[in-house]
Amino acid sequence: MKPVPVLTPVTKTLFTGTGLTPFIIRRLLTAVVLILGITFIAFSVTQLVPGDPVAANLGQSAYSDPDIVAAFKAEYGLDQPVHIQYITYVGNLLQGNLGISLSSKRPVAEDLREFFPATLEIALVAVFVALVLGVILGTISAMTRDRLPDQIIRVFSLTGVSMPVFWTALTAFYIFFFVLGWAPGTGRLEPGAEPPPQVTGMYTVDALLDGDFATASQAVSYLLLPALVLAVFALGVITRFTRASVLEILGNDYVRTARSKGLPERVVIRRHVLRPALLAIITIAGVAFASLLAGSVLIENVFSWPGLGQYAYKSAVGLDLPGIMGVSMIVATVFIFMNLLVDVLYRVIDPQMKDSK
Amino acid sequence: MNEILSVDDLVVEYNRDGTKVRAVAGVDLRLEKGEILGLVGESGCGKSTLGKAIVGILGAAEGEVIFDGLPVKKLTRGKRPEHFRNLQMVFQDPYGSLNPRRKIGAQVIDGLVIGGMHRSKALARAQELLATVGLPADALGRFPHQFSGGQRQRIAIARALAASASVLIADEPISALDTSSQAQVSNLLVNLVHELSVGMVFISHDLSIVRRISDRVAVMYLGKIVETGTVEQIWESPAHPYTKALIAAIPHADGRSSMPADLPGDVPNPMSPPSGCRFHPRCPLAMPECAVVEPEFVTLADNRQVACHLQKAGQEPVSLELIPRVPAS
Amino acid sequence: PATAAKSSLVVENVFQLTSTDPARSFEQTGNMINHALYETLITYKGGDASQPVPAIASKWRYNSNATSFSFTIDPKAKFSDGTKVTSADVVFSLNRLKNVKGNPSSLMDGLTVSAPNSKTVRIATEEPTPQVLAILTSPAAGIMNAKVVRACGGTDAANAESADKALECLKKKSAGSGRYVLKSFNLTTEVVLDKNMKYWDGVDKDGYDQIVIRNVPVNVQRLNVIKGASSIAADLSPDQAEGVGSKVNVIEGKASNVFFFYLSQNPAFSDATKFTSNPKCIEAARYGINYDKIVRYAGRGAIQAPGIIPSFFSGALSSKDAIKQNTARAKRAFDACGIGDTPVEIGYWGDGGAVNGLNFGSLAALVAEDLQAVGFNVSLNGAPIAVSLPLYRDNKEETGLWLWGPDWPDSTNYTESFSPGTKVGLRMGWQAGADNLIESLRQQAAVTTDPKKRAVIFSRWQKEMNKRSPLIPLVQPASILVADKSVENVKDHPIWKINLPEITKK
Amino acid sequence: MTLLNVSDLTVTLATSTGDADAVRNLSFSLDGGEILGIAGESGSGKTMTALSIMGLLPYKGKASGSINFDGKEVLGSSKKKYQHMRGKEISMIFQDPMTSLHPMLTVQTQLTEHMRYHDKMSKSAARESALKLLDTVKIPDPASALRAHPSQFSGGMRQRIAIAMALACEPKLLIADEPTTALDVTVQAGILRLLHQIRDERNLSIMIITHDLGVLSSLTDKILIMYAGSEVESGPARELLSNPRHPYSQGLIAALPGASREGKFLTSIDGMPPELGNFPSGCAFHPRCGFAEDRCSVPPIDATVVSKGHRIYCPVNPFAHDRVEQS
Amino acid sequence: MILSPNTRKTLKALETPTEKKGKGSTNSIWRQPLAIVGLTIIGVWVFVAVFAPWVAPYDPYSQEFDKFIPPSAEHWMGTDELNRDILSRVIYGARISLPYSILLVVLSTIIGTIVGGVSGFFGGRVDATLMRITDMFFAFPGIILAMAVAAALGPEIRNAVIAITIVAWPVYARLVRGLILNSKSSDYVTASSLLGSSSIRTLFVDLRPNISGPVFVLMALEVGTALLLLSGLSFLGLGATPPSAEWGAMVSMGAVNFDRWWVGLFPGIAILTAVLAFNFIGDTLRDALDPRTAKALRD
Ligand SMILES: Nc1ncnc2c1ncn2[C@@H]1O[C@H](COP(=O)(O)OP(=O)(O)OP(=O)(O)O)[C@@H](O)[C@H]1O
Ligand SMILES: Nc1ncnc2c1ncn2[C@@H]1O[C@H](COP(=O)(O)OP(=O)(O)OP(=O)(O)O)[C@@H](O)[C@H]1O
Ligand SMILES: [Mg+2]
Ligand SMILES: [Mg+2]
Repeated sequence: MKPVPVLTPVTKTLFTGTGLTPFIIRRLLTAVVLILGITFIAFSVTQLVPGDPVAANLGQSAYSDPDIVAAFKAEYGLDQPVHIQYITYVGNLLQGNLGISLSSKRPVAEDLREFFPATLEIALVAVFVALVLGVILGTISAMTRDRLPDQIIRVFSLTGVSMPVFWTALTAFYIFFFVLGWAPGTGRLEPGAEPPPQVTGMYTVDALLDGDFATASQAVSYLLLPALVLAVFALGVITRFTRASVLEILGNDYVRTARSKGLPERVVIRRHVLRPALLAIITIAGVAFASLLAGSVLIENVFSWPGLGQYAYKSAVGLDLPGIMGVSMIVATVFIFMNLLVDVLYRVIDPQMKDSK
Repeated sequence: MNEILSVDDLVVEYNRDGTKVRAVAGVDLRLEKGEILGLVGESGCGKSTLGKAIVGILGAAEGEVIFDGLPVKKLTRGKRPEHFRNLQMVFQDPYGSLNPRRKIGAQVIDGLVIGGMHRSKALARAQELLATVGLPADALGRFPHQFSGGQRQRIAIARALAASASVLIADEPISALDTSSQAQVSNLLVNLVHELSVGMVFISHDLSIVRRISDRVAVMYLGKIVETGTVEQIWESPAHPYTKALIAAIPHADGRSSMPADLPGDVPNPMSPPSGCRFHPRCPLAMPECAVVEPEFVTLADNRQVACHLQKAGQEPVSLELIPRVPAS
Repeated sequence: PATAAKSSLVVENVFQLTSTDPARSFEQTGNMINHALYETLITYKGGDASQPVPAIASKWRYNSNATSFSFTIDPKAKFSDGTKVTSADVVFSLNRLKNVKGNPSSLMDGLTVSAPNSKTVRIATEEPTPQVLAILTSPAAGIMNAKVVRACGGTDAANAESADKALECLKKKSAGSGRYVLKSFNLTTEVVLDKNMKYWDGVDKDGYDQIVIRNVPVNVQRLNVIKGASSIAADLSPDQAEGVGSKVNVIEGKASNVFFFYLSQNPAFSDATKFTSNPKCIEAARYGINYDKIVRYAGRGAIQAPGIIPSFFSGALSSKDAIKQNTARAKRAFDACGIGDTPVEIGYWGDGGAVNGLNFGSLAALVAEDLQAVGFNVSLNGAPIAVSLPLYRDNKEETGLWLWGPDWPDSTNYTESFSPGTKVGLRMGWQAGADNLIESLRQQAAVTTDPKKRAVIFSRWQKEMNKRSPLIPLVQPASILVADKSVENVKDHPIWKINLPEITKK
Repeated sequence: MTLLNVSDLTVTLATSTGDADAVRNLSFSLDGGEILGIAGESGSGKTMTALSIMGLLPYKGKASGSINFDGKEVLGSSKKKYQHMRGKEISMIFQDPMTSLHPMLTVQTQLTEHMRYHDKMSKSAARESALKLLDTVKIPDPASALRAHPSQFSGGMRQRIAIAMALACEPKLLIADEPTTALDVTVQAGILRLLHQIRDERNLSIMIITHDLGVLSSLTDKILIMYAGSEVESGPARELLSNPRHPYSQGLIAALPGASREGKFLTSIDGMPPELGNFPSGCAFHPRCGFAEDRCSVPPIDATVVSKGHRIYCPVNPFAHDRVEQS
Repeated sequence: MILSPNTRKTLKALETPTEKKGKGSTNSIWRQPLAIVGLTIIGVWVFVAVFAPWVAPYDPYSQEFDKFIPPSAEHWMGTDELNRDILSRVIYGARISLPYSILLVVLSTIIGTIVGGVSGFFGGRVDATLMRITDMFFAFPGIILAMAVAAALGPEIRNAVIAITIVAWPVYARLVRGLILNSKSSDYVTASSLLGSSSIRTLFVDLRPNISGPVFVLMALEVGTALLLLSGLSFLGLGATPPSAEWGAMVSMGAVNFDRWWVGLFPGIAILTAVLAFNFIGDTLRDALDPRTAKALRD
């Protein structure tokens, strides 16, 4: 039998070459493998379970009716052997079908489309705030190494990462909403207010796209507090990381070179130090972002924020397998793609990456 | 016969993003007991690669290295065969070649203990070795960071000696050291070679030190040996233009303020070596055929070997001073 | 977006909601909403759950042995789209309820609906079923506009379970005759109702233009209602209702939920259950529990449950019938039981959820301390509902701590659920035939229609239960509504929690 | 005309065991167009001397004494003043060309940014002069070199780019800290030639630091030899190298492999240079010195002028007669 | 590359702040104010945990007081809804949160070190495969998996520990693998194999001491993270079961009773201080490592 060439030369270079495109393609393929692996983990874990999703999702009387139970199981494929269930799931997944949630009785994809943007919105704002503040504070901290501002910022940022976010959320809500009245309250908009037509699912963006500034500003005022609470954690991480990166870069010869050229300190910092530091910081911000998505589980309930976190909690508690898988996958996917994006950025921005291993 | 090490047509390749890079592209060498062979060449020409391949850290793509009658195998995860424990290497960086977290004693006796010697006996032997390399006995109980670069290099040498090395590959053992330490360590090495009749390949980019301590010299360029011969031959009448250029570039601290001669251009990337003679793009004496035909490595009448179109096998070396300059095509 | 001109009632509760399809919805939030969207044949007023009043049916009659009921539809009754309510709509709605096989479908067990003419609906049962009237007040039995529901893909056919596709459509619009119509539905955030401007019985000027029911955690509900950010907080515990200030009214009612503890009677299940099925062990537990402490935990307005039937239903026991803690007796019984230090697990719904402000974990901790004091070697084994509920339902718990809320507001719901061989009876491993007296009382209750006689039977049944059943009723908490002063006519109701359609603004 | 006059320079650094003087009472001067070489073993304070002139001492480092440049005292200047001086009047190149150029900025940016800052040049003017500079330092194809990143060049080329950067604002003094240590001899020769040529063309003063006396021999007019932060000997290059007078300088020169051709053994100085913070008192070299006498450990050690411009710091002066014999 | 040794030292000195020029000794670390504060707090918590029965004024499970007594002389932190003394519960809480966080970290370290060790040691395909798997777990949203596992196995702190371990080990695997790869190519390891030591010996003799330092620092840093995750799960009702005095669960009780601020505030502060202390120590330790390994820790 003649061996069939698996890869033609052109595609071969696409997969093995050193350019950006082959790199991205390779990474995307890995990403797919990773995501499949993640579904497998999620699936296995939820199979270990002694609990019974049927019971969780059927009412008392329905549960005692064997016909209804059987029908329910059949509908969700729960009557199939485990491996068949998994293969079916992956098969559907490849067609973009995440299955139907046991608890909401809707396609998981639809659920995610509703809940994910809400979390994405606060997580994005949180990371943005944390990034801006963190880079500034971290840089100040590095510049004033071991002096008072540095000590203060270090303690501050360590405290940030040490705070239990659920407790921060409760406390912040109590203070800023109840005591001070600065925050508008829970939810994404005023009670009964009509959300803007869904485009991205992020109310602020959608409202702006719709030209509805009143709703947009209302949405902003509602998302600020949860986003800031989330930001506290990320801020600590980013500040500390910035400090370390800046310190490390400050020690580089090329910074001394820049100074020896008589450039003003702010130019040295901005152009010669922060630019390379930012790359590293963006990596961390990417990772922090993904962990914020997951971390929102702990605060969304406090703010009645209808996001991925609440959905994840509901799915987990309800042993809603498709739901759990859906959430895990979307968070993992964001995580993987953030990493991918950062790696690509590295390659694009830093031509040296390849030379220095 | 005193020959203890021979390298035959050795090729070493690196894998760089899927393409093969020939860092050593066919090298022949011989080393005798009690002999110091200096290996010189510019940075990136493959000296370290060759040295590592000789001791088996890197595997050979082609050719082989025979040590004391047996072919050297690449290091595997398992134990290295007893036989090759006599083939040792000293590294350039005195800071990286000792484990920062282990006491000197433990590191020096490694070779003995692995060889099956009892610990207490090994410690006694280690003291002797330290004395040999000129370190106090209490060094055994200290950590590497408590020593200067030169002292560390001595410790590394003691470690190699503990395995009763009969061949030492010394990869730039003194280039990271201070002027005074340089002299001390190189004297130590010369001493050991003489007293223990060890064969040594002394890798360096510094021709003047090589000239001082070696018996023979091999000049390497872009993965190939371009000339070998005794120190006197190489130094007094280099037969390869590259050798000549290397010598001419050495500055002299004699206060005569004569500028050393530079050799323009860089060592080419081994991924795409030039055609013909690898040196031709930088060779002041290059001829048209140099760009096309690769010169053979031939033995001249004075028993030295060289790979240059200007030199003919079996004949006396042509003095490069006398060659008229022909512009390269 | 701006809703300034409209008057708006903001009700906050922790959502227990799956849909606003009456045939499929049987959770508290769903009941509350459906009660405003869909009128039933008959209903209750205010917080009452014993005296049915006319709704779509203006008159009704039934025979003395409670097997045939007939209802006359109010000729004025119209759906929100203006079409008249006919008996065909009623038949359609109730049959659909039965055939869709949603959670509330068992309400229709044994009931046959027919429409002799366009104004009359007849319901027949095979056995005497005095609770039919109560059943028909359930929001699940809401009358739907058959035409609209059919257009949505709904059906009342026998195969409705798979053939009915109206669910999604009913999340977008309602098809009832209630005072409110559905404006928007979101399973997790909020449901918005608009005033039905064509309500057949006259639009109430003082009614709110809009009702927003939001999903908000309890602690935030409290802050919101104090701040005036919401109108009604539905889930506060008596503790939380304390100190809410003068800007709000606290409406206190009795919850229809009774929390109980049981010891499994299924000796086959494990070592511990071998003992828990021993009457002496039950006695030890029954007299070992410090009911006062539990009532104190449940806060103001809570009472010890003297029996499993809540205080406002026929035949409810009074506080003097309640079991009193008697540690000495409990200890004696414990020794007689012989369980020794065999470990016993208490199962319960344990992911931090609370009902009427009572946290199962806390309750379990209270019970456990008392049992330990008696000598039991108990440990707590709470789990999320998905894990714990099947254990309870399949009789796999040695002992359990749960609650019961009525499916329909009638005491028969309890006799039919807790007697040996019935639903909860079996969960406690209490097989049919385990107690002849209690079982015969259950049968008598089912066929007796005379209210006085029924009450006697119910209270007798409960007293016997308290003597010999594995069931130990613990507490009937208060049900609290905290409402803004501007909201009037708010009542707490055992079935639909808040009487939304009756609420008016000042 | 004296361009740079350093007198009594002391540099104090913070170490784990407290403050320590890395440079001690150093004095030297440099005329316009002159090349001064500073040599010495590792840790002798060469780099710290250079950095103190630039005002770039490491974190917690302090300099005292006087540094007079072009008639003005620079030590203790404000940050601003230093900024204006650096790159514009004094510029510096460093040892390792692989790390001293910014890996992420193009050659053009790095070459022009300080021109634009110091000389307020327009972008295009700066580019023009950058092209000329690259041509001066013999970078082939300057136009495409400007667009490239440093990683695209070899070590020798990078060092040339670094020199171009240093020359950009036409400084009066160039400090080169071991500019060829990291390079091959063949490349080193090219760099040395380039420095020499620049000096001749621009009448630039150069202060070159190295531990390779061979490098100094061909290039410098004057040499200063340091040990443990202090001067041990200084003088005209030719005379000092052919006729070193301090035992340490003697030893250094003798240790060079090219110095004698007899035998395989190199002459070496016994012992090791002292660690910062543990400098022996008096003449710091005395513990390693074969000629040491008791007075060597007693400060102060005064300078002895052996001939015009040639002085040593050695109380014993054991080679006093050699000179007479040799000349 | 040829660098003169001193310039090398100088570079290092420039690269890294002065505080750790203490020649590798860890003594100087304990002179850092943050580390002292951290150590003190941990010391207090450990003391409190060990001697809880003597330190705590009351039985933490006793339901004998009044409900919701505000902080007072008898009850410094007040009482909760089950009439229990909060101070005693916070004290006993240290017996749950600390040991389990440490257990979690130890478990993750063991798994991660084995996986990372095997991966770095064998390299090649084994490495590629193991690292892909590690990546999967790394990318997996920890708290979600933990919630699912805890929900499934039943909320119990032991299960929460298992659940979090499943997602927490990859950090260690990556670190250990990186360290091994780093030192595997180092000259001293090569020298050792030239002397005839097998790789296994190299791994244990040469690599282990170089790995243990950074791993230890990571552990210190991760104890805080573990504590946060565990108490987070308990807060959600998926961790410790009642009536155990777990801090996260206590905060969630406090959450229900906003105006009884003392119910949630004190356990929250307990979490904060304990985590903060571990972070203080971990951060100082990390700064004290040499910059290369410190970087490996950060990435
Ligand atoms: N691990 C590696 N992977 C790929 N290429 C390598 C590797 N190590 C060395 N090379 C390449 O092989 C060639 C020879 O390198 P080698 O280190 O042997 O040179 P060298 O003569 O020792 O240089 P130096 O004087 O700088 O030590 C160079 O082009 C180098 O870039
Ligand atoms: N940032 C610093 N903190 C503390 N000590 C330092 C610092 N930088 C350098 N030193 C010490 O100062 C002394 C002088 O250093 P310097 O760099 O000036 O020596 P050098 O003569 O340039 O040596 P080399 O030839 O190795 O470059 C050395 O002992 C060095 O260890
Ligand atoms: Mg090399
Ligand atoms: Mg220096």
